[in-house]
Amino acid sequence: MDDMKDIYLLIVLAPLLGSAIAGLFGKYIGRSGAHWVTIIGVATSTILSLIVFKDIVIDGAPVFNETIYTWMVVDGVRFEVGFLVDSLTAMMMVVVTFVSLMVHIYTIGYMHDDPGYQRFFSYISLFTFSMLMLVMANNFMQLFFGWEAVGLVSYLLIGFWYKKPTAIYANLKAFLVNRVGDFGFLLGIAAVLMYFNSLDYADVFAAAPLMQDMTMQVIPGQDWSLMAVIGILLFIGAMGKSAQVPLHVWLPDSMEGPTPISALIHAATMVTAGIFMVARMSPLYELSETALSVILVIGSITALFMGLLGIVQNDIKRVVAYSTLSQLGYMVVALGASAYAAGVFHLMTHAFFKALLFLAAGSVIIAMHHEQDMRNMGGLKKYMPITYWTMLIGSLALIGFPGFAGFFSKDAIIEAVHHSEIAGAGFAYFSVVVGVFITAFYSFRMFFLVFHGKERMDEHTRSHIHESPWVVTVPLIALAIPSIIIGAIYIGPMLFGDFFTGAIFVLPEHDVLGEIGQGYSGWGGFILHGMQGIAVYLALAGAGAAWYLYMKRPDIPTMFKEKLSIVYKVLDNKYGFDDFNEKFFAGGSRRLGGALWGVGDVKIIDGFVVNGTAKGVVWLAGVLRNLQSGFLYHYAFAMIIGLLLLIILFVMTIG
Amino acid sequence: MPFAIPNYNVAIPEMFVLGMACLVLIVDLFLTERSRTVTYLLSQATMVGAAVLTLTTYSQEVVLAFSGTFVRDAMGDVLKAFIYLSAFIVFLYAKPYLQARKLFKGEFYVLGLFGVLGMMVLVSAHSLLTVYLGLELLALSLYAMVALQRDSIFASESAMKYFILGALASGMLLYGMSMLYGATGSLDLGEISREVATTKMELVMVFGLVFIVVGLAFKLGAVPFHMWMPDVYQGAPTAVTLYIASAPKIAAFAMVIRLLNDGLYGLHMHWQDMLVILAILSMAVGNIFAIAQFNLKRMLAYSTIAHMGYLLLGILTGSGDGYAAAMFYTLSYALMSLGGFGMIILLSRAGFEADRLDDFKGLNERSPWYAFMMLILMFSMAGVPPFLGFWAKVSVLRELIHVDMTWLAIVAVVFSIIGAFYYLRIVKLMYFDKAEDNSEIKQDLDLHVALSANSLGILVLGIMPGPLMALCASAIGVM
Amino acid sequence: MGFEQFVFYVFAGLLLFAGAMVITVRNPVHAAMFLVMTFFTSAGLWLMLEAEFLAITLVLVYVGAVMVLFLFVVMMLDINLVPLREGFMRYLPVGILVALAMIIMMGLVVGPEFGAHPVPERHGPDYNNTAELGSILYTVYVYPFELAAVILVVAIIAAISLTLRRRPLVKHQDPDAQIAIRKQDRLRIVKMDSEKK
Amino acid sequence: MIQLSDYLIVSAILFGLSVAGIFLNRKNMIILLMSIELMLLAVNINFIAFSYYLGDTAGQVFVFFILTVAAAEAAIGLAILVVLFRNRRTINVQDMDSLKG
Amino acid sequence: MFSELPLLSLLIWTPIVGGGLVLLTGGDKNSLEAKVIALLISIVTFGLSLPLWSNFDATTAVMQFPEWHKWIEISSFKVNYHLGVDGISMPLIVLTTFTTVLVVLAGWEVIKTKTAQYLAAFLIMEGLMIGVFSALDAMLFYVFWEAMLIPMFIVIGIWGGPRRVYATIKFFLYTFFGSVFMLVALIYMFFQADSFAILDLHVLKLDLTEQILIFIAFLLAFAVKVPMWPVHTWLPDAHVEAPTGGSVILAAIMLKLGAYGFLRFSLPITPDASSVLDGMMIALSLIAVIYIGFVALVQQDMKKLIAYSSISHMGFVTLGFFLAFTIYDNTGSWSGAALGIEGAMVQMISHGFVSGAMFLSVGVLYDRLHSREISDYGGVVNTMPVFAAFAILFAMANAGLPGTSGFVGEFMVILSAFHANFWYAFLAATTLIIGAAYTLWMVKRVYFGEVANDNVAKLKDLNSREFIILGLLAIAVLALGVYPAPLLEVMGPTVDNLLQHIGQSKL
Repeated sequence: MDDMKDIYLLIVLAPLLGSAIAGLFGKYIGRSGAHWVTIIGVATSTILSLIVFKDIVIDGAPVFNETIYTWMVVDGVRFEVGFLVDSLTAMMMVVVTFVSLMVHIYTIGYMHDDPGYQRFFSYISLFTFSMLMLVMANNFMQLFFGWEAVGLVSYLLIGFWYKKPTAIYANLKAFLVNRVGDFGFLLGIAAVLMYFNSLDYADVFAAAPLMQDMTMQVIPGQDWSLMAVIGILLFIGAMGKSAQVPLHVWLPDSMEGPTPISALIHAATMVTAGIFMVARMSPLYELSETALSVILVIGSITALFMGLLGIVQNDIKRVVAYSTLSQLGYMVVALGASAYAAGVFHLMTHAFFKALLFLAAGSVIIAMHHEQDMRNMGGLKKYMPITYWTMLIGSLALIGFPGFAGFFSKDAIIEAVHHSEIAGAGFAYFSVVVGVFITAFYSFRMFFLVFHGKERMDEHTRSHIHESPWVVTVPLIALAIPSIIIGAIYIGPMLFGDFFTGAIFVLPEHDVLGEIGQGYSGWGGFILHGMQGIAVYLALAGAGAAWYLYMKRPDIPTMFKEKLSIVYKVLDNKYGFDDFNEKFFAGGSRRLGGALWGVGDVKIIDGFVVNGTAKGVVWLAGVLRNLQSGFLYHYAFAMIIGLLLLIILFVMTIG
Repeated sequence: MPFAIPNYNVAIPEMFVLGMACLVLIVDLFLTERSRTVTYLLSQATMVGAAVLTLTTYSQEVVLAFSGTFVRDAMGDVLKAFIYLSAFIVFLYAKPYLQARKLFKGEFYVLGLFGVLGMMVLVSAHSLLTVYLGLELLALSLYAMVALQRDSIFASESAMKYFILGALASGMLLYGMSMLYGATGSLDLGEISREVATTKMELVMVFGLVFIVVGLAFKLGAVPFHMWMPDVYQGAPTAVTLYIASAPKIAAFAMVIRLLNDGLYGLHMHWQDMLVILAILSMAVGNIFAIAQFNLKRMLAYSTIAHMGYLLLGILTGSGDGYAAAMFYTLSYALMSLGGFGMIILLSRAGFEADRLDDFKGLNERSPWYAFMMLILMFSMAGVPPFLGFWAKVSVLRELIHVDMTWLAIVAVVFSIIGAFYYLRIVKLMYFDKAEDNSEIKQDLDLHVALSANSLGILVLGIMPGPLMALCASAIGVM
Repeated sequence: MGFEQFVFYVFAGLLLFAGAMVITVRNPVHAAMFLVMTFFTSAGLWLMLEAEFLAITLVLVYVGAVMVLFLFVVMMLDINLVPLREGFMRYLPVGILVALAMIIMMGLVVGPEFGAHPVPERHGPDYNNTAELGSILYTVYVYPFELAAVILVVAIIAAISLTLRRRPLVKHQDPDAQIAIRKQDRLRIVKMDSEKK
Repeated sequence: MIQLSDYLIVSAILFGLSVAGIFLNRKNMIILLMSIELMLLAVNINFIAFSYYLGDTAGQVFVFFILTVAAAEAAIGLAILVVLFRNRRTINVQDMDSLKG
Repeated sequence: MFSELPLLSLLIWTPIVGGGLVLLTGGDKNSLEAKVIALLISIVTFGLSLPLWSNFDATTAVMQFPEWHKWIEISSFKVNYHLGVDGISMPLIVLTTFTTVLVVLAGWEVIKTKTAQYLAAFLIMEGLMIGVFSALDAMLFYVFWEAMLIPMFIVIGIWGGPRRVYATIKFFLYTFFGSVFMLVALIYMFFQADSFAILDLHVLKLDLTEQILIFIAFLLAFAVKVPMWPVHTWLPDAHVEAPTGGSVILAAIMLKLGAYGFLRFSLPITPDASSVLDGMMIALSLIAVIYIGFVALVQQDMKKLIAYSSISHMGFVTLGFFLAFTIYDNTGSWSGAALGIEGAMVQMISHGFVSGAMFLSVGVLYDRLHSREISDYGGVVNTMPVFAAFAILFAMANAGLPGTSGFVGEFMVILSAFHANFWYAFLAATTLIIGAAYTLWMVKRVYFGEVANDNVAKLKDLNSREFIILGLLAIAVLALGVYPAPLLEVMGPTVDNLLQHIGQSKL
């Protein structure tokens, strides 16, 4: 096993090393040096990850769970850094490293002219390291480390173009909203530590069933199930990272970062950390239906309502971003329905096709000279065939066109929810089904607006449009392939097989996938079964509606916009979350801070108590000094009266 | 009545000082202005000689002489030694000041020496009579010294105030003594002490005690009998202020111990309460009034009042350790006060008194060394370690707590916080402000050396306060 | 009331009357005269207490010397008396109040405590107060006696050094001092901000 | 018979008078000095009365010294008064307030 | 070889004597010799502190490197020169020597007037601070404790900003106010124990009333120093007006003295009072964390912001100290208590690095533009990329990002707080949000964005001296964040011993 340990270390450290070299010595190694060193690092990780994947998943090697070093030992608790590599981890590693590698390559083209070239490579390699630390963690502390580290890189990358006011606003927002999630997450970890006295996954999972009936009092006098509390607290973390309502507000804004980042971090990997985490914690979540219900409801709200917002977006990246939000909602719904495997499966397929969509959108953006407004595009099909086709593949995968990767995962989720009996499942089912139509509608709205119809860009831009260079198109193609096939390949083992055995734990009474699995007969059968459901038709209807409304009758959307201006406004304002946060939280904090400072510190403590005392003494001194009048007789009086008072005081007390 | 030859030996230092004072008086008559230094040197020689005479015959033994009107004991000897030291320093510091103001006359030294004699008498007094005479000898010398600068309105005004109030105070003291005499039938402190323990006339005793305490309070400058101090400190020529502020406080301490402990310990419970009142008032008034001052001499006067409050804290405990602490406080105070007024003299020159606070502005730029010396003095007075003043405060607080008067200790520290403010202000002026006056500091070398030694002594004693504390303890006899 | 008591009350009454006059009369010369009267009457009281020597000393020293000194100063200083009486009536109530309080407190203490003190036998005619005083003054109290001498010396020195004026009314130059003077002794350069208008 | 307390009360009243004198003659330095003489006289009466009634000569000795010292004191006091008068041309206490605060 | 040397004495007196030497060079202008001597002395002192760590026996809680000499001895008063360190004080001493080296370097080109005095003040202060940490005699402790105020008073007053006089007098009186009551308490205990030895005081029996009064006396002293709400208002003023070096020492070391006092005095001497009053302490700590966090948010002055952030972070320290009793009351075991105390101690060390680094960063900017107003900056990263990288690292550490030292302590304290009460942890954890908000908002306004004005456009990036200073701190911040185990190893036995001690009632 020792050699495996070295391999894992290498997987993690190779990108870190690349990042450090590119970051610290970027000036000396130059641009190509920077991309080479980081790509080599990530490529190493990717290859090794694939080997690990083969080892664990295909060859069935035993689960690796070992400590690398002891971070600290306090109070009898060991805080360690170590790796837990099982099938779930292996899958995540592959996804992370592969997408990351693609993004690295793609970046060479996308960031070609950017002055922060080396810095960018350093960041994304650092991200890869952080994400690997997150997924490979075998304990909560390290999980939290990775959790925050990816947040940091995300912060740095969203604000990569630090001169752009919107970018530095967005990165601050992203960090803070994520911190709200981390706040819950940390409390969850604290709860785990307190009740399990360990932060090691293995210890905690082993002890969890014994704790099922334990309660704790968050509000004095109210006994709450411990598992529900822990589950919800941890899930708050997931809500932040995986952008679930109401902590989703940062994700659309994060599109201010360069496109490869959107692909890598804000679509494929980091945002799915929450999904991964819940799946990883399945032994805990299974013990609390309350927590699962919460997850289910939050997920379905996100899936439905965030999708709706995609319809009114004009920025190509924002459309994709809202679709990401919505898809994350799907995954969370799956988790809530105890179909962890379905959630993770969707995570994987989504990683590929969403990365593909982003990179393709990026490719469009390059061609359009960093113009992102779809209203100024159109008819790009003939200029950029590769981008066109890969984008089409991505879109089909996204809407769940039968046979494409997204179809399998999404349909599995819909089925799972349908079977679920957890409170809120009905609403969730409604949401995910309606969501399918919406997804298809906005995806193809984007697709048609960009690639078909009138060419709405200005002459200058049009004259320069051409297909992107190979460093861009190769990753597109490389991602398009799994977007098509990966679903069919892995639906069997992952959802109904024993792929996740030992990694994901489901109680028999929650085992919706098991129920579905009883009728499972290969991926072909799944397609056929899917064709009998309503979802596929809704997806086709959505795509058709998009074609009709934006290609055939573009006047109808405009009319809608006018007639239903209230609805439009609500959607345009993203339900008012941003305004509310800006006014209530940001503004409120500032006002509160100002009041505490101005009134509490400056006026009361300093002004009244501290300086007041000092001033009082000085004033007193100034007044009293007049007693020392300079007149001799006053002095004599003072003595005589002093004498008299002393006599009265002391002689009286005796007499 | 048979006439026994008194034991003159124990009073040799007193006789020496008296003889030398007369000698100086006569020699001075024959000196011209230029050779006045001889007077100065003779005076200093007197102090050195007296110190030698006192210290070579130092013993822990208590000897009564002159029919019990005179006592010589360890405490007295130590206090006398410090009185000589203080006077020596005063004479040294005063010289350039007096020279610059045409006050460099024999009278200053003669009166100064007689004043020292008065203090010695007071320190060694063992009878109400000798207490009174010592007090008057000292007081009369001081009145005259304050008025010595005859052409100064301030000096004569302050001398007048000092005189009238002093006379009033001694009248009160005498009334108290008469009551004590009436109640005990003796003037001898030892006898009184025995009588106090047995007498039934407690009322008369306490009645007399009140007057005695008033007299003592006046001498120490405790509130509300302090009002002469600011005016006299400010009005008197700085050289005289220097004198008044140092050695006489040591003598006053001795007087308090002689009267209250040696004579009236039986009434401890009563005088303790009186001293508590005086101490609290002194600390309050001294510290608060000092804040409002712009004249350094006046500020130091108020600071002295506050210091006397702390000093009383040690005495009022009524324990040997408490007296030792108070004695330590007194000696520390004397050293600090010498340094403080010495600094004023250092910065003064003919026609210019550096006694406004503003005169210390930017001293750090003019002379970092003396700014540092003054800083030591100020922090020491504020009671900040590692300077001597800190240990002085600690000592009295310690003894207060020792006799379960922690509440009073807390009152004391609260006032010390207020006190720290005005000492800090001096440091602020020296270090943080720009100088108004950039003239070079020109003084004789001996003044420079002595002042530096004075301040550094406070630092050294602050780091090593043990020996001085032990000396005080052994002098009081509580080792 | 025996003769002795009569004499006592006369002396005491006069003493207090004179004392009261000292502090209330307008003219300091009169006050001094009343002070002389208090000395005489108290000397009388002292005689009743067999302190003959002190009684005589009081008259000789105080009336003969100290009061003369007082009068001398009063005359010499040529003081304008009117402003010195201002506020007399205004402070009369306070003064009386304080004095009364003081007297009552004192009376409360000394009255009962010493009210029943045994009266000693009178000494016979061969009793010599002066001799008795003298014998202990020069033996038991020799040290205080010497001190008193020193105090008188100090008083002399002080009085002379304070009041003696060499060559009064004659203006003279002191070339020594004039030559020795330096600029900085007389001149102090003060920096001032230019005035803003 | 004349009691000890009679003398003491006379002395007390005299003391009280001297205190009143200080209150009343707030401006006249000379009378202030005289008041103090009165106070000393009160003290002296005390001492002599005690001395007589206790049959102890020490009290008289004390008075002897008080008389001596008081004379010396008066001399110095008057000398200071003269100096003051020369400087200010007045002995009004009210004018003597250049030192205050 | 080091075991024979009186290491602690050397550590105390080398800088003090050295400070005197520097003073004697009298370098009034930008004197090179004063600077070189001062740097050498600070490095030597730092070197001397290393054997303290390497020869430290981390398996025991007894005082190590002990020194004992009679100092003052009279019948009613016995004070000894008694030194020694344990796992609590030793790291703080090393932190002190380390920071002083940086501070000497930080003033190198900046302090142009009275350089010698400036450097001497810092060296003397260093010695005194080490004295505080190593004193085992309460009176000796007090002497060092108070004496330290003097050089700081001078430093702020002479080399400080425009309101320096107000700030420095406020600083002095505030802290003086706090400590005098401690003096009374110490003397009181002396008469109970007939000793000033801190270890004797630890085992001194006191009844509850005495304990509470003594606790309050200590509280006044230490709370002012830490500073805890509501006696914190001296700190922002002092920091803002102090020169960079002063701010660094103030934040990095002086604040720790108060916290150290709680561990050395309050908890072990008055365990029952601590147990009774811990609710108040926790409340004050949480107020510090949250209230001050919000206050920091609205600051326009960078130094003030960091100062408030320091107060907020120190709230974690006091929170960690006083959780133990609640944990015991609520769970019936001491499990989790050590986590809090050690977390608080790690927080102290970490805050030493981080706040020091942040003040140095502000100093770097201040030296160039002579402004600390956030609004005078903007887009600094454009002109000073290297510096900005450091600044962002330190900001992240300040926001408690894992991997940096700032995380470790906060993490441990929050974990421990959860043991005590959910809401303690909840409120403490809000710092995750507020702390990030005020720190990163400042980063956004100062470093990011377009170059705000011509002044910013003219900024020059770090010179090598600044680079070394910040680099050293960056290494420290990261090292402690990635591998805190050695530090905790050193503290472990001492803290266990402390907990065992405070677990036994004195009543």
